[in-house]
This record gives sequence, C-alpha cells and structure tokens, in this order.
Amino acid sequence: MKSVVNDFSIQVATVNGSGSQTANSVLLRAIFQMGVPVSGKNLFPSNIAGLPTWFTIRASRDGYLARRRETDVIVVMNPETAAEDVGSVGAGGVIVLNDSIPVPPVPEDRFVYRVPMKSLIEPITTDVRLRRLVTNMIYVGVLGELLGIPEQEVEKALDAQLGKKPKALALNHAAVRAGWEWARQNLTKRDPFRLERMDKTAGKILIDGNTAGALGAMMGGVSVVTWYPITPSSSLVEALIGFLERHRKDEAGRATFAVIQAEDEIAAIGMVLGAGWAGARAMTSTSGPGLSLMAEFCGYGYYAEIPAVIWDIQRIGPSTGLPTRTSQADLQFVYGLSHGDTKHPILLPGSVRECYEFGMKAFDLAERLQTPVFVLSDLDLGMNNWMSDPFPYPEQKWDRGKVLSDEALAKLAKFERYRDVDGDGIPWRTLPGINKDVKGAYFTRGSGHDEAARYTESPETYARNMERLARKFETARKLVPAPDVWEDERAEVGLVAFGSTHWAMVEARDQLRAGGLPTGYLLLKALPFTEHIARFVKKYRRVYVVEQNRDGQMCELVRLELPADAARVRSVRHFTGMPVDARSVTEEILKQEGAPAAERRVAEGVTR
Amino acid sequence: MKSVVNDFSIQVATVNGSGSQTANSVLLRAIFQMGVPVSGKNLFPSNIAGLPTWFTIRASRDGYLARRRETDVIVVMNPETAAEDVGSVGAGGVIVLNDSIPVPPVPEDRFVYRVPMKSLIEPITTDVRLRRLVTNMIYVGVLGELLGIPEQEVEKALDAQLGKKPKALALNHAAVRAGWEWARQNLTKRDPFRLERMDKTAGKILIDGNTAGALGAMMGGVSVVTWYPITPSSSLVEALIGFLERHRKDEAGRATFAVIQAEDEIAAIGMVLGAGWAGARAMTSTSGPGLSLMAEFCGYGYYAEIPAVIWDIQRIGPSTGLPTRTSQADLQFVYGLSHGDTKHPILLPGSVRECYEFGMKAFDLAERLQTPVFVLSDLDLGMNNWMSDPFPYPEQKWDRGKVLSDEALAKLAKFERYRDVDGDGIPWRTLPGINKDVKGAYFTRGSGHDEAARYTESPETYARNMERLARKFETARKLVPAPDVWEDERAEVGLVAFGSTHWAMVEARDQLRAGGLPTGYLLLKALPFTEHIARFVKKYRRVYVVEQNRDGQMCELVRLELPADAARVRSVRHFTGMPVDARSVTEEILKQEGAPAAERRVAEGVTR
Amino acid sequence: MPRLRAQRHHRRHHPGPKLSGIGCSSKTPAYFLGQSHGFNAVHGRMPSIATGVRAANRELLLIGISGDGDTASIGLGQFCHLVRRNVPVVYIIENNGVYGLTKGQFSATADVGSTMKTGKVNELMPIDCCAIAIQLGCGFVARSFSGDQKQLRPLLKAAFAHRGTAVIDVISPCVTFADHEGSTKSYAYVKEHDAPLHAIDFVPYFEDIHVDYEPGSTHEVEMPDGSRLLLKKLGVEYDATSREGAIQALEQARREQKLLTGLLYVEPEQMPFEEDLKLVETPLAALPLEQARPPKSVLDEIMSQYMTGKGLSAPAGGG
Amino acid sequence: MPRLRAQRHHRRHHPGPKLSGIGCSSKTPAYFLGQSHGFNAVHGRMPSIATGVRAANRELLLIGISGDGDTASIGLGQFCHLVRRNVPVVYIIENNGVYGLTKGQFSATADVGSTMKTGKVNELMPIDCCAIAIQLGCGFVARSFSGDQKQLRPLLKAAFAHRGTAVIDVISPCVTFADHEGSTKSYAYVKEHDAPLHAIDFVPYFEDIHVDYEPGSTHEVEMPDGSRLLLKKLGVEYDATSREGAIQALEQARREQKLLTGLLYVEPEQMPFEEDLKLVETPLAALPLEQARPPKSVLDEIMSQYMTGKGLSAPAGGG
Ligand SMILES: Cc1ncc(C[n+]2csc(CCOP(=O)(O)OP(=O)(O)O)c2C)c(N)n1
Ligand SMILES: Cc1ncc(C[n+]2csc(CCOP(=O)(O)OP(=O)(O)O)c2C)c(N)n1
Ligand code: SF4
Ligand code: SF4
Ligand SMILES: [Mg+2]
Ligand SMILES: [Mg+2]
Repeated sequence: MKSVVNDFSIQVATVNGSGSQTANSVLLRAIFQMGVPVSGKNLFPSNIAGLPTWFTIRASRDGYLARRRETDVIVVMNPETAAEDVGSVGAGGVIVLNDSIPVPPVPEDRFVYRVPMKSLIEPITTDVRLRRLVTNMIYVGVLGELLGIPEQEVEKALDAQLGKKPKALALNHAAVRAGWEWARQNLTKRDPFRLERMDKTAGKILIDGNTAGALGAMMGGVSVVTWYPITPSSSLVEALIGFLERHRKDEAGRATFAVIQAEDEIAAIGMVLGAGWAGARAMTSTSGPGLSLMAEFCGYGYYAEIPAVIWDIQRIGPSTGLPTRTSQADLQFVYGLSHGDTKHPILLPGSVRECYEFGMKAFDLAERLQTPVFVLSDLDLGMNNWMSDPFPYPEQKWDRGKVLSDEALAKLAKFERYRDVDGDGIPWRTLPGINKDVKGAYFTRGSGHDEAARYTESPETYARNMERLARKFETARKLVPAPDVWEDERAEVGLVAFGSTHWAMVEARDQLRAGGLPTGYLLLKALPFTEHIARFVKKYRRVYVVEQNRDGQMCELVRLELPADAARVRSVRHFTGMPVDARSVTEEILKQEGAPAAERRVAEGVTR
Repeated sequence: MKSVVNDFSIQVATVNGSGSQTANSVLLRAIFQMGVPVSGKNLFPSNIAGLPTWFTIRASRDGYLARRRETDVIVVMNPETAAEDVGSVGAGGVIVLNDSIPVPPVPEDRFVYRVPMKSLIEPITTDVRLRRLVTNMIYVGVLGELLGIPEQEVEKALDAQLGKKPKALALNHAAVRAGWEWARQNLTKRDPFRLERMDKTAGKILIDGNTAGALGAMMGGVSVVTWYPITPSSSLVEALIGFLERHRKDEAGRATFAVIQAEDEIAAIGMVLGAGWAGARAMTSTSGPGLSLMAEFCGYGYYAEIPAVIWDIQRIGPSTGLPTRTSQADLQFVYGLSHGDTKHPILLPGSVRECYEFGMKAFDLAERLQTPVFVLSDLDLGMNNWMSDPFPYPEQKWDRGKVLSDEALAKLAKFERYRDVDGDGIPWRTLPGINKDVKGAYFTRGSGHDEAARYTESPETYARNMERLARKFETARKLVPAPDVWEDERAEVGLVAFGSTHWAMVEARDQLRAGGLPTGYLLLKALPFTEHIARFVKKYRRVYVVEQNRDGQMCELVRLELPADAARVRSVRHFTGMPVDARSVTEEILKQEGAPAAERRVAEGVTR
Repeated sequence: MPRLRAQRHHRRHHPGPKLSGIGCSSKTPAYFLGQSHGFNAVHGRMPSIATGVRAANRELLLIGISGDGDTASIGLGQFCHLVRRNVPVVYIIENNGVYGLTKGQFSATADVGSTMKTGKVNELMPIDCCAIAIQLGCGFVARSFSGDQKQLRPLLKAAFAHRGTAVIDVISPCVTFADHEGSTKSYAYVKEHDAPLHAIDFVPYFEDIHVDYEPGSTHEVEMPDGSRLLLKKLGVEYDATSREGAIQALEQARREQKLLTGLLYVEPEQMPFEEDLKLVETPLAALPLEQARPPKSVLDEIMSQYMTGKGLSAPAGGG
Repeated sequence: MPRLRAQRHHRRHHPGPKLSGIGCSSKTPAYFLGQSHGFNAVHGRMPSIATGVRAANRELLLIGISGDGDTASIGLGQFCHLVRRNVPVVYIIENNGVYGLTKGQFSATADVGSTMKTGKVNELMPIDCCAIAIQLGCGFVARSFSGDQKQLRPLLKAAFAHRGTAVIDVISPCVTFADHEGSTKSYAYVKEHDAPLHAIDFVPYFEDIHVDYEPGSTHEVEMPDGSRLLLKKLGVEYDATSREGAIQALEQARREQKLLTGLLYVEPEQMPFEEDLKLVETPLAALPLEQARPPKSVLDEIMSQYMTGKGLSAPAGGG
C-alpha cells in the first residue's frame, strides 16, 4: 500500500464540555511544529456541555487550509454519535475507537484501532472528574504513534499550553505517554497515513481570525469598545480586552481605552456612535441577531455621518437558529442596513492576516468617510485556527479624516458641517470639547438639514444632501482595498469569491485546472466594488461567484454592478453551516459547465 | 384670455396648528361635490404647531390624481414663507394674499388678489383664538367666488364636517360668507381659472389610504392589532381603532379584537408573532424606524413560519429625518428584512382601493404561506385624500391556511410541523389550546430543527429546510396579486412602477404619447415577481422603472429577476420627499431617450 | 371582584404553552411538558410573545422562562411593560448573575463585588427584578432558590392561580461559570445568605381541606380561583400583602446583604389584562368569520360616509 | 473620596453637548445653547449616545433631554442601564404623560384614570421614573414642575455639580393634548397636587457665601465640587439623603395622589463611570497615536506567542 504523507484529515468526535480542547490543540500544534501546514476547525454545538462536538485537523503538504470534505482518520469518543462517526469514514480510512463505545459493524476496508482508554486512564489519576478530562490525551498519544508525530513535539506543545499549571501538565503528560506506550506495544500500523517533517511552517503563526481582528483593532488605536456577548463574535472582544488590559494602560495603571459591556446591541451601537461622534476610535462586534438590532442606528450613522466600526462575525440562522455554524449570509442585509436609501462600506477579510489589517483599516476608512464601516468575517475565519505569516507592524500613521483643528477653524469665515468643500462628498467635522472655538458647534440629526446643519424640510436641500451622500459612496470605491486577482491566460471561466471561501477556492482552482478547466480568480476585499471587477468579468466567458449562503447574495451584487454582463454571472452556493470545501465547489462548477440546462436557467434569470 | 376650466392646482400656505385643515377639506369636498375629479395633498412639517405647512388641491377634469408640479393658484397665509410662496407661482398664476402679510414685488403677469382678512374676521368673533382658526374660512369664501364654486356646495361640505358642532358651524359659515361677500363686492375676476360642474365624481368616495387599509383589516377579520405611534403610520391604527370600537363589539359591549399600544416596535412585532402563532389574525403598522427595529423578529418569523401582517407606511430619512415626507425607499430593506438568508412577500397597493383589498389579502397570504407579509404603502397614499369607487364587500371567505383540525390530527399517525407534505413548501400547523389533541404539540424555534420540529444541528437537515423555505417562496409567486398591464402596440418603450407612483405614471404616459412616445406600462402589485414581468420586459426595447427613492431599488430587483435583460432596464428616480409628479417623470424619460450618453452609462452598469 | 372570580372558575384553561427567550435558562422549556406547545423566542423578547399569545387566546395558561441576562439586560424594557400590562403569565427568572450560554460574562443582576471566574470584579449595582416588579404594580412577586424545592413548589402552584403576571425570581447557581468563591450566586453563598420570609403551603381550590393553625402564626391569602396560600410565620412577622412593606424589606435586605426568599408581595385582586381589553369570552384565535367580519351593511354605511364627507380622515402627525 | 473631589476641581469641563431622543421634548436642545454641539438621536436611545460620548471625552458636561415616551416607553431599558452605570449626565425628562409629537397618545407615565383628549381612560399603572432611578442606585433624583422655575433652577444647577447620573423628572403639561380636565398632567391638576418637599437654594463652590439659617430648619448637602445645596424645611421633615425614606415617600405619595416635588434623593459620593473604567485623564478622543498604538516590540512579542502556541485562542461559545 502507498503511504499517504502529510495530506489527510483527522476528525475527533467528542462531547461538548468534556475537555477535549487541550488535546486537540496539542495535536494541531505538534503537527505544525513538524513543519507540516495544518488547519484546525472546531465544530461545536450551541450548548455549554453535553452535545456532540467535532474537531477537525487537516494536514496538507500543499498548504491547503480549507475544510476537507472527506474524513481520513476519525477518533470516536462520543457514544451518541459513534455510529454516524464511524460511518463518516470511507474505504481505506482509519477509525480510532475508545473501546468502551459500542459501534455497528465496520466494513473490512477500514482500519480500526480499538483503544482500552478506560483501563489506560485508571492508573493515572483516581479523581473521576480529572479522568474524564485527561482521557482525551490518550488519543493524542495513540495518534502520535500511529501517524508518526515525534514525541518531543507533543511534549513541547503541551508545555506551551499548560506550562503555567504544573499539576495539570504532569497529568496530561502521563496520559499522552500511556496512549503512546500502549499503541507502541499493542498496535500494528496497517493504514497508509503518515506525517513527516517538512519546513513549511517555520516562522509562521497559528491564530484565529477573531484574535487577529482584535490585534488589528488595538494596533489601529481603538479607544472605545462596546459589545454585547454573542457567539461567534464574543471572542473578538474578549481577545481585545486581554490585549488592551496588558498593553494599553499607562504607568499609573490607567486605561487608554474604555470597554463597555452594553445591555444589548442597540445600546452597543449607540455608544459607538456617541463615541465616534465625540472623536474616539470606536467599535463594536456582533453577529446576525445583534446586527438586526443595530439597523436603526446604523442608518442614523450613515445620515448623520458618524465614524463607526462594526464587526459582524457571521453565523447561520435567525435568532434561535444555529449560532455555532458558519455563514456568509448577512452580506446584502449589511450592505443596505436600515430603512430608506442607505449604503455602507464593507470590508471582507479572507484571512487572519486581513482580519488584522482590516482591523486597522476599518478605522481609517470610517474616519475618512465619516460613516459606519462594517467588517464581515465569519465563524470559520473568526473562531478557527489558521496558519499565517506573522503580522507586520503598521508602516503608516492613522488617518483621522477631515477633522478641523481649532487653527483651521479660526481661519474660516464660517463652519458648515455638511458642505462638500472638496468635491468628494466628504464634509469637514468638528469635535465637541476638542474644538474650543464655538464657531465649530453644530447640531447633529439624521437628515432634514442643510449644508450648515440647520433644520430644513426643503425638498431641494434634501435631495442635494442625498446626492452628496451618493457621491461620498463613490469616493469610497477609491478608498477600499482592491481585490486580489489571479489571471490565467488559458482560462475562459472566471471565479469570484470573498472572505473565508477563499481557501476552498485556492484548492478548487487546482482541482479544476487538473481536471482541464483553468480559471481566473478574483478575491473581493470590499464593497462597494472597485473598478477591478468590471475588467475581470469582461475577460471571461462565464463567471462563477462562489459563496456561503442560500440566496447567492454576492452573485446578485455582481450582476447589479454589471447589468450588461449579468447573464454571464453564475452562482455557486454552499449553505450547510459547515465551512465550504474545495471538492464541493469543484463539482458544482463542473456540473454547471457541463449542463446546458443550467445555462438556460441562468439566462432566464433564475439565480439558483 | 382663454378660460382654464377644471384643470389647475391650488396651494394653501399656512402655519402648522393654525387650524386650516377644516378650511382645506371643505374646499376639497366642495369641488368634489361639483363632480370635478379632485385630489388633496397635505404637505405638513414634523412638528405640532408653528412650522410652515401646505395643502394642495388639484382639480383635474381628466381625472389625474397625482401631484401637479406647478402651482396655479396660491393662497398666502404664512408670513414666514410668503416670499417663497409668491415666487412659486409662474406667469399667469393667481395669488390670493392675506393683505396683512408683506410680500416682495410680484411680476405684472401674475394675478394678485389682496384680502383684508383681519378686518373681515373682526366682526365675526371677539375670541382671539377662534379668530385665528376661523380666518382660514375666509379664503374658502374668496376662492369660492373667484373660481365659481356654488355657495351651497361649500355649505354642504361644511355641514358634513362640523354638523355635530353647531357653534363652530355657525362661526365657520359666517367666515365663509364674509370672504364670499367681500370678494363679490371688491374683486374683479381677471384670471382664467374656473370650476364648472361635471359628473365625474358621482358615487365616488374620497378617502385616505390609511383609513382604507384599516377598513380592509377590519373586513379581513383582524383580531389582534399592536402598534407604536409613528408618523405617517399612526393614522392607520387610529382609524382601525375607530372602526373596531364601533363595529366589532358584541351585544354585551365585549370586544372581538385586542388593540395593544406597545412600548416600542420590537414589542409590537413580538406581540403580533405571538398572536399569529396562537392563531389570531394579527397585524401591526409602522414606518421606517419601526421597521428597522423589527428586523430581528421578522427574520425569526420567516424561519419559525408564523403568519403576521406588517404595514409600512413609508417616509423618508433615518430616524431624525423628515418623517412627514413621502418615499418608496424601504423596498429592498423590507424584502430581505433580517440578517441571514431571508425573503418576505410584499404587497404594493397603488390606490386606496388596493389599500382596502390588500388589507384583507395580506391576512390570507400570511396564513396561507405561514410567514410575515408586508404591505408597503407610503405617506402620500396613506395620509392624503384620494378619489375612488366605493370598496366592494368581500365575495370570498377568509383563507386560514393549513391549520389542522383535531379530527384531521386524530387521523394522522404522527404530526410533523415542518414536513412538506404537499410539495408546495408549506407545512401544516397546529394551534396551542385550539388543538386539543396533544399529538399536535410542537416546539417552535428559528432554525436548527428537523421536519418533526426536533432540535438538530445536522448540516443536511438544515440545508433541506432552507431549500423548502425557498420552495415556499416560489409558491408565493403564484399566490400574490398579478400586476396590471397596459400594452401599447406601437410602443418600443415599457414603463414599470409600483405603489403611489402609479398616478403620475397614468398622466406621464398621456404626456409621452402626446409627445410622440407611446409606452407600455406595468404596475407591480407585489413581490416576489409573478411571471408577467418577464413577458413584459421582453416585449420592449427599453424599460424604465420609475420609483420614489434615490437608489433605484425596484429597478435593481427587476434587473436581478431578469439578468439577461438587465442592461435594457433603466431607472427613473424621484427623491425629494414630495410626491412624484407626471411632468418630472415625462421629462426624465424624454431626456434618457434622447441622450445616448445615458445609454452608455447604463450599459456600463451604473444604476443612476 | 366576585364576578371575575366566578368567571375564572368556569373557564377551561389549557396547560402551557411554555415560552422562553434565549440563554441556558431559556432552553428549559425544551426539557419538560412535551405535551404542550413551546416557543423559544428571540433574546429578551419573550414578554411580547407572551402578550400576543394571551391576547389571541385568553384560555391559555402561560409559563415564561427567562434568564437574568434575558430579563434584566436586553429584556428589561419588555419585562417591565409586561408587568405593567399585568399579562397573565407565570414569569420565571432563572437568575445566575451571569450569561451562561455565552460563557459567563456578568449580567445586570450580578452583585457589587461579585467576581467572575477570571477574577474580574463587578462594580455595578445589580438590578433587582422583584423590586422593580413590585414598583411597577405586579400583583405576585416571589423570590426563591433552585436548591429549595420545598419553597419553590407551592410558590409555583400559587403563581398559576394568580390572575395577572406572577414573577418568580429563582436564584439558580451556574455550576460552570458562577459556582466559585467570590460569586454571590453560588450554592454555598446562597445557602448561607438565604433568609426565608415564611414557610409556604398551597391549598388548591378543589381540595376543600380545612387547615388548622394557631391564630397569629399563619397568614392566609385567597387567590381568585378559590385556592389558598398559607404563609407560616418564621421568626419575624412579614406581611406579604403590603406593597410598602415589601419594598422596604427588600431595601433593608439589600443593605444587610441578605437574600429574602418567599412570597414578597401578593395582591390577587387586580385588573387583569383581558379586562383592560374588554375581550369577549371566545378566544380571538377561535372567532368564526361571522364574528370577525362585519356585515355588508356596515361597509355600505361607511362607504356612504366617505361619499358625503362625513368619514374621518387621517390627522397630520408629527414624528 | 477626597481624591476624586480634588480631581474634579482641577478638570476643565466643557459646556454641553446637549443630547436628546425624539419627541417634542427632544426638540428642546435645538432651542438653546447654540454655542455648543447638539445631538438629536433616535427614539429612546439617547442614553447610549451619552454613554459613548462621555467614554470618548470625560471632560464633557452632558445634558440629556428626553420625554416620557422616549424614556419610559421605548427607552426604559436604556434609561435604567444608564443610571446603573452612573454615567455623568444631567438627564431631564419633560414628562407630559403623552406622546406629544405623534398627537397625544398615552405614554407609560400616564396615571391610572387619566383621560385622553378623546375621553379615553388609561387603566395601566404609570411608571415612576424617579422611583425606578432610586431603585437602580441613582445618586441624584429630583422631580419638579415646568411651571415652578424657582424650584427647577437650583435643582438644575445642583444636578450639574453631581458626579454621576442626575435625573430630573419635570412634569411639563402638554398644552395641545393633555391640558384638559381629566388629565393628571395639566397645569391645573399639577398645581393643585404639587407637594414640595422643601425650598431649595444652590450655592456654587466658588461663591464663598456663608448662609445663615435657623438650626434644624435647613439641611445642607455638599456636592463633590464643593458647591452646596440648601434644603429648607417646608412643613414635614424630609431627609433627601435616605434611599429608604425616598422610596417610601414616593410610595406614600402615590397612594395619596400627591405629587412630591423637590430633591427626592441625593448621594453625592458614588463610584463615577470614569472610575469604573479606570480611564486616563486625557479624553480618549484626544489620545495621540503614540498612546493609542503600542510599539513594535509589543506586536513582536505577541507574534512570537502565536508562533510557539502560547497565545490564547477563541473559546468555543454557545449562543
Ligand atoms: C440579540 C442577541 N444578542 C445576543 C445573543 C447571545 N446570547 C445568547 S444567550 C445570552 C445571554 C443569556 O444570559 P441569561 O439570560 O442570563 O441566560 P443563562 O444562559 O445565564 O441562563 C446571550 C447574550 C443572542 N442570542 N441574541
Ligand atoms: C423608532 C421610532 N418609533 C416611533 C417614533 C415616532 N415618535 C416620535 S416622537 C414619539 C413619542 C414622543 O413622546 P415623548 O417622548 O413623551 O415626547 P413628547 O412629544 O411628549 O415631548 C414617537 C412615538 C420614532 N421617531 N421612532
Ligand atoms: S451550569 Fe451555567 S453554563 Fe451550564 S447550563 Fe447551567 S447556566 Fe448554562
Ligand atoms: S404642547 Fe404638547 S404637542 Fe405641543 S409642543 Fe408641547 S408637548 Fe408637543
Ligand atoms: Mg443568566
Ligand atoms: Mg411626552
């Protein structure tokens, strides 16, 4: 049998709250330390303890970081899902089984390793609670032996994780070793999966997008953070609190930041708008239900022209839905968030590095454009661990936008808050208390004001202001980050994606190329669209927009941006709540390419 | 000079709170009673007393009910806007002036009538407050004489209005007569504007859309109404309360309805969902800011599949904006209201009659589709007076949708709340307390449930449910009302509009035809689109979607529905907050027809 | 109000539905009463759902289950307005001082000085949902402890006999995030600071039991359906029928860091929701079309009013 | 807390900005102080705006103006949480018992039995914003009457000297919709039922005035900035520094249908918002980049943690 080296996926099936987190990250990091590109995805339930949870590790010598649809190695620790778990592994796959769990008969062509976890853990501790937690380390040892992970890498990973808790450390070490020893003595390696040292992770970091975003926010100089807990967004603010507490206090221990846990999301966005209006760099982070609650205030922010940064870590479903599953379905809702004619710039990070960068960039844009700016991440990007180059220290200063200094104010004959003096639709503003010159005082309200911020119900003035706001949004096109474009001279088919879908795209392109379908690819970084999308779409006979929602939301936006090309733009949608995988994308594109019927449907205007 | 008979507009400029409402409606009704088609529009400020307000009356022998852009006759009663008001009348126009108001010099080619209102009102009452109110009746008398309104029509209108308040009635009669007498003795008619009896209003009613919608709701059998006051939506519920109090109490005076003034719009929609879930016909009515606040619950309603009716009487601006100006800008926001993949059916009444009919229809649809259904009206349609044929009594019974009876339930082996038994995407439901058979009990949550309403996080089940919901929305296409279509065999240009824009369209089509541009016309009645739009668009070389918002929202939806035709679909937008007028539509279409540059821009994908 | 009482006696009441918001606590309804409908609403908004359900069907006996975050943070407004409307629902707050489901952040009922598992100290004044409910005119307000079933059970029974909103704030330690030292909602802390106001017995109206007790030792409260609550004196006298007394007792307990449990305030005779709405007896959800749609004559009459200008029209409003 | 007091003395405070929600009342800020910034927020959400503004700039003296609908209906949650955080803002409720701007519907402060202009009677219990504020720990709570400038003026001055949230509920008859007989917020009704607790004088800290008064006749309250409030006895003794007393007085007044006006409760020494946040002296809005962005070494250190697996990562959460 041919070995499969550094290119397979492991899935660990446990119960939520059973403490498998440490075991899984130790496994992940040990592989990473071997120099093998790796990604880890936590598929957890909406619950604190007791429901099934899975952790997926993918080792990929080619550096593919997306989810792999197929599971090669499964570790079965949860009786409730054991049957399903065992069934999820195809021919040639590996099943590592806690042998106290009864499972249905397994076909011959799978490799089953039964591990007597119960008897292995007994000698290690008498504390029943600890036993339950530490049992997980046993499969780490077993897998280490089976897959060929050097023992010292596991130990090192364990040290990094638990270094500060010597008692726990010792226990865990013992459990790993018990698994290892037992496997060495009792198991015969029969399956093909192996790990070998490479050099593809040296100098890289492993980090989740929410932590990366938090770091970006801190380096971007955030000073007011408001939030209301919600999965999967809470960890962004919790990481940020951690960073700020450590790195943003003065010698006297006083904070150069305010973090306020609001009573709900309406209050959270209100506080951000108040703070942004008064001149602080202010942000909040939320998910779908919170976003819905912020609708009224976000429209107000658009009209009153107040800088604000709002992260949306997308999840699926409505409010009682599946908060722990990933999605890209808030796109259109965010783009026009609020009643009336409203349009918001959106940043679309596709990597942890971009979470970091857009964490800073969002403030520059919000203050430059004087408007709420959204950063659309998702659960997969935000809460899972991704390999990345380390983040660079910002080269540029911040851009605080058009805030008048008192000196500049003094030179003006009069200050008019909403006058478009520069022709870019962006007026100048003053800050209460910061601008001492009373000339700068003005009254803020949504609309119904003239250039000097005076109340008016004049139809012409209203329309003029609306047109200026539209002009401002045109200015945004020039300020938002440009897409990444990978052209392929031989390609007739172009692909478009955004956000975390990127990683499946990279892999799918390789699969398609290998299957004889070279493709061009454009990775969107923001809305509104920059000029690049038009150029890209015109180049290809057919363009597929791939995204993780049911309604093909980005596809629709691309069609609207390019009406003359709309019929050539097709939609590939993935909406199961699981992160999209390359194989599904590849198959769907091949299907649509091969199916003239599908073509006809698209021509007739059916999105799906 | 040629007379202008039954075809001109009168604008009365007063101060909000000065009591001109009675005078204006008497004027309106008197003309109506003459058999002349007439429409009245109240342009009022966001304020209770003290700000400028205008009332526009249009007499149109051709039956055009839209706003006329030009003012032919102005009555100047407000010193603050007098200069502007006088300036709003072009050559040949009439200015009726309270002579105590100083105005800038008026060009010779306007007809000015100065009325000594102060000295005319003095003999009528000594009460200063009453004088202020009743002064308005003087211009009614003056206009009556000038324009040729029979005295008895004014008296009759006044009787109808104030019949129950004899003292007020007498005072007002006196004031009208004073104006009349004075005009007869002191004014020489020089201008061409005249009213003459016709027979075009016999058997017609004059009513506002909100009252009509309320009537529809009552006849539709509404039983739970919740609301939070907001202009311009409050009057719908207030009218409904009036009707229900009179016509929906039993002999013992007990109510067959519940009206609850909620603490805000989140509570209002929550109550509607609770009531709809429990089996009542429940509705709420709001405007933009309230709609924003309802976003989370509306998405929940979509996923939990609960019938609900939500009226949105559109106004412009964000929350502190211009609440008393009209708009059609909530369209896209409502269509996808809430985070995630969500889509709501929307009814689009274009007349007071449709407000009535859709007031009923909305319940049938909501219960049939088990989903929130929106009715999108606007301030112009909702709060202004429109001439109409009387509303017919409903011929059909109500459609309560797929609610299982206990007998049907008893026959089932098991009840599954979310199983698509009929293939139309609509499952069967039971009602708590109404269905006595415990087999019918189920647990309601947003998503994350299987066909039997059991909790699950299974990706496949989730996706399956999402697809069923999409299928249900396809069913909605067949249930919503079809558009009205007026074809013109000679036309190469098609027009599309919805809602209150209709009335400007009727007139603009006549203007365009007269100018050599015959057009086809499709008046949309609902979203999702029915099959008619595709057929219509394909027929014409160019299609203009005319609407009252900045961003061309319906135009975008039409383009999305028909990607292959997107480039031929153009946008005509009116967004001043004033109701759209025919002349502006006509001019914009002629401009776009004559301007190859515009064509190029559209082809390049610019919406505007 | 004897008329009301009689009415109540003769009306069938349906068990459930059970309604909730979002949180660990709000998952409770999924765990019991599988034979009745359930409704897991959005976060903090169960009160409006309950109001709508009850308006639609006055025969339903509603149980609402919420958390302290769900009620006192995001849901405070709806909670207060539910109480103000006196919507008949047994409103149970499973109060643990934290947001359990989102992993242990402080909620608005966390006490001053209470610590998070991470050691973080809360400095903000807690919101006392019972005090607020009494303040807003609630006619049945109790506090209890999830560890004290003996007290909780009769309180629950009595709550179902109440004709308006019945609030029961149940201190319910979160063993995952708030059962440590430093938490004032841990089992240990609660047990130590629990100060029961009285011992409680509930006597259902259909049990014509005569209960003997020493005069002065027990206070008897009759509920509108004829059932009775017996409040037996424990130590200091407590009059659960005095609003002023209840407010003061809570204020004093706060100062002394005591946790008063028991029936804090009861006033069975209050204008119930359905009376304010003057509803017919038939649940609105069950109205036949004939009762829900006026006859043609009514429409004709209205139409003629709008022909002659006697119909009313929309007043110009402001904002 | 003398340290806090001293700090306050040395800090420059900027007049305004004036913030409001939506309603006739919320239009007030447009009518005065043209020299300061103003902010007309969305309905019921001024408290969150105020919180954000103050977090951004601790030097700003904030005036928040709201209505009873804006505060007690849609805004009740935000109002309560503002008070709970003790955000320094002088919060004025122009309380007329109706929604003026939308033409006179009842608000949540309408009294039981009060009628609308149309004759409709309110049956729901009013929300007493002062009682709620005291309940939530507010350190400055007053009620007054728009017709009583003599009382209102010193109250306003003292409110600005307070270091946390200062709530002033000003009964402000709506002459258009609620000044009729039957309204309990009409001029006539308020004048008749007004029961002032004391006569008030405010002595600014920079005026070193010695005020003579008879012992026992006047209660003196010193505010954190050194200014003083003199509360002169009128009839019955009233101790404005007792929380319990205040709560009880309000409860009693409610029963007796009296309108207590004056300073209901004052407790000047309370943890202010900025202390809870442990903010630096510089307003956050004025932080230079050097203070707002940590140096490269910090980023490098963090990066190395995520290289070696020592960095923390996102915990799996629940809902
Ligand atoms: C609008 C909205 N915001 C945030 C959340 C996330 N969330 C779910 S439960 C919860 C807090 C629950 O706290 P509590 O009511 O005390 O319940 P517990 O879990 O402690 O029982 C939050 C913030 C949500 N579901 N919806
Ligand atoms: C979200 C939202 N809902 C409703 C409204 C409409 N609205 C404007 S002012 C107001 C009530 C104001 O009442 P109150 O605060 O008492 O102010 P008053 O006019 O009486 O001074 C309402 C309901 C709104 N602006 N926004
Ligand atoms: S112990 Fe805490 S976290 Fe666990 S279910 Fe209970 S409230 Fe939630
Ligand atoms: S009197 Fe009433 S309606 Fe008029 S401005 Fe004052 S609060 Fe508003
Ligand atoms: Mg809790
Ligand atoms: Mg008010």
